[in-house]
Amino acid sequence: MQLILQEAAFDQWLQASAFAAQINGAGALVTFSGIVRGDGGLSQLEIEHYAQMSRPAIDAIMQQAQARFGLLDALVIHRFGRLSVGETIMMVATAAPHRKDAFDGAEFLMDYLKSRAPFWKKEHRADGATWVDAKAADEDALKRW
Amino acid sequence: MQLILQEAAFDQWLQASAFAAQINGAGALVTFSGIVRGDGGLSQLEIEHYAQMSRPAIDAIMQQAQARFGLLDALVIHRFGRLSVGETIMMVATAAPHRKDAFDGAEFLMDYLKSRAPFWKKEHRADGATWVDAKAADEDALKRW
Amino acid sequence: MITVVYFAWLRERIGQGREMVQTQAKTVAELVDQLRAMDDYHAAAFADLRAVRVAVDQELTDFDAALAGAKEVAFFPPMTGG
Amino acid sequence: MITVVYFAWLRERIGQGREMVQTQAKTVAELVDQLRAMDDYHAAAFADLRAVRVAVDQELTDFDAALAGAKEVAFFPPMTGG
Repeated sequence: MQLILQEAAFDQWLQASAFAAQINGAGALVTFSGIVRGDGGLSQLEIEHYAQMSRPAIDAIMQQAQARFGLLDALVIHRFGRLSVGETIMMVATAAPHRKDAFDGAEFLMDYLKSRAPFWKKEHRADGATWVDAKAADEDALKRW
Repeated sequence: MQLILQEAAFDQWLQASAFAAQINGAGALVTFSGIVRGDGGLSQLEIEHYAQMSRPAIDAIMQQAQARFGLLDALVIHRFGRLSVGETIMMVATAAPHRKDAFDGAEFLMDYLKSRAPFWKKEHRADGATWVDAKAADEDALKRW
Repeated sequence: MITVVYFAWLRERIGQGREMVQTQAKTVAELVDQLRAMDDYHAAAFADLRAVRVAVDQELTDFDAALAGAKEVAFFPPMTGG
Repeated sequence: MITVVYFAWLRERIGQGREMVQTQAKTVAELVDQLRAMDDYHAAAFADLRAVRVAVDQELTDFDAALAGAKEVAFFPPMTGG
């Protein structure tokens, strides 16, 4: 499994391709990418993280996902710093023998990254900047696991 | 929305990249790829389809998915003919403003492609060839939608 | 005249993928009865209808479906796409 | 001495991301009481604990958690990763 936390942009499809190339026995690959949307005049998205905690926290989430869904492999890449509209914030990739586990593994990773990885988003607009509030729906999403 | 049915191999990450590049306003992209596994000594997977029906059937499934999950776009590529172990059989890509719709759209497409698109798989092994039986679990998967 | 097409093991059991059939059948079920009577291969293919799916003019339907105006009827096992 | 770190709007409200605090607090809740008493900025940041999450030595925990042996306590709003 691989976890990359970086400020720099990355090519998600190059990363997905490299991830896929080194796996044996997968019948199903799922990728998710999160992208900065320009809703409501957003100009930049600032992402802060707790560097000493984000790596161990996400490592633990990935290990849980692997054990629970029998993933053959998983990849998480998450950026921090300032991102522009259209840029890729993060990606997840999972590989499993069958489709349900690959999908569930990717959704589990996303649900936990949303609410349990120490990242915070601030939306910058022409008229100021506001921290993104955590959504009740994101907390609720954890209950199905 | 784009549907490609072909015998030739395709580069799923190049296709995903082109799909992603032409979308505006997406916050979430999901891809799924199905790959030939070499379980139980499988040497080749033969895929037969009902060419006059597969395009309209999948088109209808894609339109349902788009309407139901508010997809900004979707892509389905499905091969037919003889494939070797490790080759990509098919892929699905979805784009939506938020992650849940992108995931649900991709899973809906996969569940319907499994049981409602006129494709049949035959597994070739050293000792003969057998048609793949439809799984009860795949039929059950449709019930959640 | 109606075109009848077969896929996967139905095609193999019947020995051909397509045939033209002169029929007065009003429903798919009546057409199946007529096909079964043609020879042992057809009879074997249609021995257990629980394992057979049908499309009329490229639309999935069931054995009760009417054939009025239909041009092509397809028989095949449960699909295994994806 | 314990290192206290703040993120997102807690960091902004307090005006710094990290401080060293001399404390005898036995739990996170006792540490919060001490921090609140330091100045108006701290008091404002900890005004509503329902909006605050805590990690002790990089592990998520709750306000009842013991501080024995802890090196770093982090306060931050509910996370918005992904």
